[in-house]
Amino acid sequence: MADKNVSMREALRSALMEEMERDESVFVMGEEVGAWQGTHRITAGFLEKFGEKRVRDTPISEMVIAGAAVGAAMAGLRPVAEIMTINFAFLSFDAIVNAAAKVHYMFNGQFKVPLVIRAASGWGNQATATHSHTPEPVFAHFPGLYVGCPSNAHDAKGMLKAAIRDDNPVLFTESIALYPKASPVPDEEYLIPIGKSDVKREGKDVTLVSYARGVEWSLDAAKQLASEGIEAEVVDLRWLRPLDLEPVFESFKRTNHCVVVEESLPHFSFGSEIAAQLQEAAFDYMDAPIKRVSAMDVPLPYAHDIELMALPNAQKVVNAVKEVLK
Amino acid sequence: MADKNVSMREALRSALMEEMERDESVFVMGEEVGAWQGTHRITAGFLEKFGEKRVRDTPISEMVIAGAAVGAAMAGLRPVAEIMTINFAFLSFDAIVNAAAKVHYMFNGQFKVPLVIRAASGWGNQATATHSHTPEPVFAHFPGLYVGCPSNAHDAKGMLKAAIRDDNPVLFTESIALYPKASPVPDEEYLIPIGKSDVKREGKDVTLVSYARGVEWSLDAAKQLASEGIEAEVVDLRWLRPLDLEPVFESFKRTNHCVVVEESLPHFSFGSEIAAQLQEAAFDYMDAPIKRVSAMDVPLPYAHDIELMALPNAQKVVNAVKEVLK
Amino acid sequence: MATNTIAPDKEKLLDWYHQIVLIRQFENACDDLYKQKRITGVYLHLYSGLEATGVGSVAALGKNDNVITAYRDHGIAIARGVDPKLVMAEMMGKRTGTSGGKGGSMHIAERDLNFWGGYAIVAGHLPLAAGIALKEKYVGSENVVLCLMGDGSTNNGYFHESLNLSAVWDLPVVWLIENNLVGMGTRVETSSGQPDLVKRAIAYGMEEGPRVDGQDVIAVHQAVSEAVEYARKHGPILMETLTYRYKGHGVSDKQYDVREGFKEELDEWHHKDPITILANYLKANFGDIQPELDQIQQEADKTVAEAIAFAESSPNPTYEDLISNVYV
Amino acid sequence: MATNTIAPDKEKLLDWYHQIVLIRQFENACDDLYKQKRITGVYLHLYSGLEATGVGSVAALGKNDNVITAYRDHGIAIARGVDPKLVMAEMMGKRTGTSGGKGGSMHIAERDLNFWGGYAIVAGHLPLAAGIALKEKYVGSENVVLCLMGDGSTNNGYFHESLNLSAVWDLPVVWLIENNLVGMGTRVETSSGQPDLVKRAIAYGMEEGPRVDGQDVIAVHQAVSEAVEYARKHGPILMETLTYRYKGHGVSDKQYDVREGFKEELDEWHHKDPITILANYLKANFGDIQPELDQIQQEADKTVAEAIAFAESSPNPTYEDLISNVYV
Ligand SMILES: Cc1ncc(C[n+]2csc(CCOP(=O)(O)OP(=O)(O)O)c2C)c(N)n1
Ligand SMILES: Cc1ncc(C[n+]2csc(CCOP(=O)(O)OP(=O)(O)O)c2C)c(N)n1
Ligand SMILES: [Mg+2]
Ligand SMILES: [Mg+2]
Repeated sequence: MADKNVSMREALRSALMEEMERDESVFVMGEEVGAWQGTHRITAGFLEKFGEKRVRDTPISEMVIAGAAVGAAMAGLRPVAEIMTINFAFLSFDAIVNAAAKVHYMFNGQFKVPLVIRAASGWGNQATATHSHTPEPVFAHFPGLYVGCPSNAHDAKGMLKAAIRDDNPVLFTESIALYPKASPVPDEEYLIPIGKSDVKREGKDVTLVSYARGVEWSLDAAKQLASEGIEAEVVDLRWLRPLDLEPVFESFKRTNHCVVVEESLPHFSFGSEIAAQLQEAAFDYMDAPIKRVSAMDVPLPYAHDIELMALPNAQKVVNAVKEVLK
Repeated sequence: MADKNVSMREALRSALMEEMERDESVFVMGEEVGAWQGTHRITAGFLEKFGEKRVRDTPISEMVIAGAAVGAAMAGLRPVAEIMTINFAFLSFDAIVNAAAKVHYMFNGQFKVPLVIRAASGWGNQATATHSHTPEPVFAHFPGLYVGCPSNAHDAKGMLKAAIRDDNPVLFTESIALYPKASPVPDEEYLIPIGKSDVKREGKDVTLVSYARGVEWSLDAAKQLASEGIEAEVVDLRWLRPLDLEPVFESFKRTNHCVVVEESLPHFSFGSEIAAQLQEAAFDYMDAPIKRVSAMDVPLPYAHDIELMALPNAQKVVNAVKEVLK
Repeated sequence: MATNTIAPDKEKLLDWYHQIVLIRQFENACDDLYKQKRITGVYLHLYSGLEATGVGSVAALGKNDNVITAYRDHGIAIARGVDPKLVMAEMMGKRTGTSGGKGGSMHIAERDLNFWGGYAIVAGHLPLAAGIALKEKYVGSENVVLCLMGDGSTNNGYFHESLNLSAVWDLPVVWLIENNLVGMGTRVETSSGQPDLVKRAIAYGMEEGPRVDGQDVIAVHQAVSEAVEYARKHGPILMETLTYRYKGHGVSDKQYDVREGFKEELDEWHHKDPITILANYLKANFGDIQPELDQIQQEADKTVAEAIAFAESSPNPTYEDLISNVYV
Repeated sequence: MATNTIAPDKEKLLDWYHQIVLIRQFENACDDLYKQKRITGVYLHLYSGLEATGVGSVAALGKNDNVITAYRDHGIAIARGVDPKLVMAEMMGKRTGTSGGKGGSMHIAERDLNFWGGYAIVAGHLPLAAGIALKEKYVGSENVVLCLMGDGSTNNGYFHESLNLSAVWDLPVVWLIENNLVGMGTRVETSSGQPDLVKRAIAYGMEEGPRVDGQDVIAVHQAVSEAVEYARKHGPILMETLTYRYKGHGVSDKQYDVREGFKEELDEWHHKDPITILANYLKANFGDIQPELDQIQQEADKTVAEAIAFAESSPNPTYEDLISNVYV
């Protein structure tokens, strides 16, 4: 069958719907997922199709949304809990990093936590300081948790399905900016294994390492660079936990130059980890320091033009590439 | 006057007491800080000396301990809020990173947040997975917040006093393992400025970068290395925000070798950031990749001997140094 | 300072009428401006329909008292006396805005008026309110804190911890629930095991205040004035106003303009419109007052028009603004 | 399955007596072993004094029902039927322990007995209890969840959100507060605006259960049995037992052994010791039963001695254990 062009929103919606059709124990819970049809419409039509038992509206109670999902998962259900936006997961922080990520280990494997916590992530739409986070690296700091961050519709569908079928807790974040973006998605079922990164573009001159929305900036930058004769390879890590860096090392050993691209804040972050591992794994192949393109290190403002100054973009990636190549 | 040898516990206690004597607007609040004399006895005798108004026992309510402290600080008081151990700050996560760290910026400077949140940190005493965190790098990810982590009694006193007098929110963590450790502390008053790192030992062969308890491991390792003819320089960053890396760069440009030592988990962490900045700032001076000695990437277990396998120590630092030097 | 709780005189009533009309007019303007993309972003939560609660409650405060609220904050700012020019400038993200354009619609504040701002983390401002009240108690002032919150925020952990702390510490806070029956789409009965929200005071041994008609500014003012007096003397009190929002939750609401299935409820509440109720009261008690009301309407229109002009002619923030105020 | 709520027979009473004595003996042994450094670490919270609450409440459950608690969990584990050998091995961090030595004193669990474990984040296990109850409801079982918690945990955001969710979703949970009057050092009156903790049920429109004498295992069993039946049929219920801990909060408590200023309170509660109360009841109702009680005591001593021997002769976890079970 021919692939259809669908938005990441639609791909996520169908992934979730297919998994709920496939497995009775999969259900969704969260704020406004039911009657309201989902804040980002990922669960649009779900209440009507699956009913109140499996599509559960919650109060504005992020601690128990995450915590009750952990308990339900330990007991054998497969909850897909929606935290409306990742910003509110700061209220679920203990439940996610100290409960979900710990019970399997702490009780020596007696309990499994087949849980997915979905959250919309990202900024650049004037949501302002408290609502403008992409803190995936902060969550990925903690062992016991998986963290998935798709960069397009195709990956989103296969990754979410894999996350739902996995027996470990997965934090799954979805870039708000990517929801409407369409890409070809096969009709037949497919899974994208947890912890498998993907080379989105091949190139010999420089390695761009990113995930989620950063991949889009990287690919746009690669196009622009190509027009200037610079061939960038773009590696989409897809998952921050587990980190699949082999393709990055392999690529870097050919290109000898690397720029890491992230929507997140710069310090103690994604780019830090990639640069640290790369210089250790491929020291002899470094022709230049590894550069990072990240958000500016400020709380994010409301006014749109200064907000955009703080946000990474393709041009900033291009400039960084030229720096490392000079 | 001659310096006295005092424990870090006693140094912190006197710092807090002197600041409360100096400034009526400084007060402490938290679980068991009063009648119980403080879980770690930093506030022992405070209730008797300052009374209930300024020594405030709270319920087990970490969200409001941090959040009410933010409000009181905005209104002009100088709260020193105690979160009994940093593990429970995960329940204050939103209040710390999304309120304390944001209000000054979000309202364009209309409000100041002269707040210190103190918390005991660290592990290695069989506290088990949920109670064995050193997540300072996770908090330091967020601009708007300062993060201080002293490595000895002398620094602890000067740093805490500076934190209390500063008009910005400071997360101040105290290594449980260091509380009983004594070092010389001057009688006369002194402050250690926020964001000032310190070279704890000079050496020409390798640069050890650390903070808090990691400094102790680094100094022990340096001793052992010296006996084998290797001179290690030890830089204590003291503050994870703001990061004062100049002395690290300067040292590295002489030693050309570096090992980062941290009690925290390895990924998206302290060592990642230091390695990333160092390879960028001093690329031409790198004779070997920068190595990291961190906690093992697992939730921490109860049984003591396997817990100790997961904990960094001087020997692991020595081994890492020999690797980078070979 | 004491707060006046005697029946409000004509002057005061006309002042409230002016505030309510001004807020309504301001919100209508925001609505238009957003559709014209002259106000941008994803968050814009209008106060239309709730004006009597904001105006009546804030009017019960003295100038040294404090007020804090959630993101639905334009009306509270205006009721507290923030210049609509500066509010509109903030809506447009201009340098002249209350927060220099860095806060936006959800984060209006005016320190000089003890308006501690609007906050976007649901219930996240409740602990701040407790802390501000602690400061008042600490320094021995008589000032109170009015903390407005939505019905949906009462199911959050912040609500529990903040109200309990205010009770054990006897903090002077009036916890005022603006119960507009719904969160974003979730109704109170669906989200709260105890839909009679004021009853939650019992869980903290706190004074259980009244549940008042949130459309009647006089009733709100009376009830909040009593609550404020109680808080000054005795400590925290929880109260509730029953009110309604005419628009959807915010501009991102699919039913922002057309609220399918709510037509009857909307009609019912439009009949209880704060402007109508107050206008009728004024007519019944002060004879032919229509000319004055018309004039107030014109003034309000003028004020909003000037606010828009001011905002649009104001400069945008600069890179300097972007990087300033991260730290003191 | 239905739970028996008729007056307990001799056999059952002697079984409870055995459990209480066994727990007391087990905790005394832990106390000694810790002082001898044969149990190590910073956290060890004894259940001595609270046995009647644990034994009476767990006895009200059917084998398919669920139980979960906080870190003060040894007694609950033993009452639920976990082999003391495995509990003691966990205390000593041995490979043979319930959690393979990776959980320790605060994290005993036995999946096969639907004992979901002890948790160390105060109130952090409440949402888990709600989730386990959701599963029971989801699959249409009749099983309930007994969630024990300390008085101090009722002031935490997790308490509010978990109880409210259980109310709006009608989850079959018996929320049981083990009110031993104090957190670590903070008394209920100091930490809770509403010291009559069961009244907090009102905030969730939840059934307000009884506040029972936690020292009388028969009273606890009766009350919890009724609560369990209620939860099976109707949904959540909040109840409370009044009890007391003889030791300090935990071994890190400066007043772990000698609790200055509490001598009178201690004496008073020792007079209400669960063992004495039950022994007296047995003597009053079943004649000369002392020989049987003595024999039970001996059995308990023997069981604990065997548990210690088993634990001490068990192997430590290995590096393999350290790195296993991070992920499935
Ligand atoms: C902690 C948190 N969770 C979720 C949201 C998303 N959200 C914004 S407003 C809102 C509804 C709030 O309803 P209510 O408290 O009744 O206030 P109203 O909008 O009716 O004035 C939600 C769920 C948020 N901002 N913060
Ligand atoms: C969230 C959190 N805050 C603080 C602590 C430290 N702490 C451990 S037990 C305890 C007291 C709990 O008292 P209570 O709930 O009454 O239980 P009890 O010990 O009396 O059985 C505290 C404050 C913790 N473990 N978790
Ligand atoms: Mg509402
Ligand atoms: Mg207690």
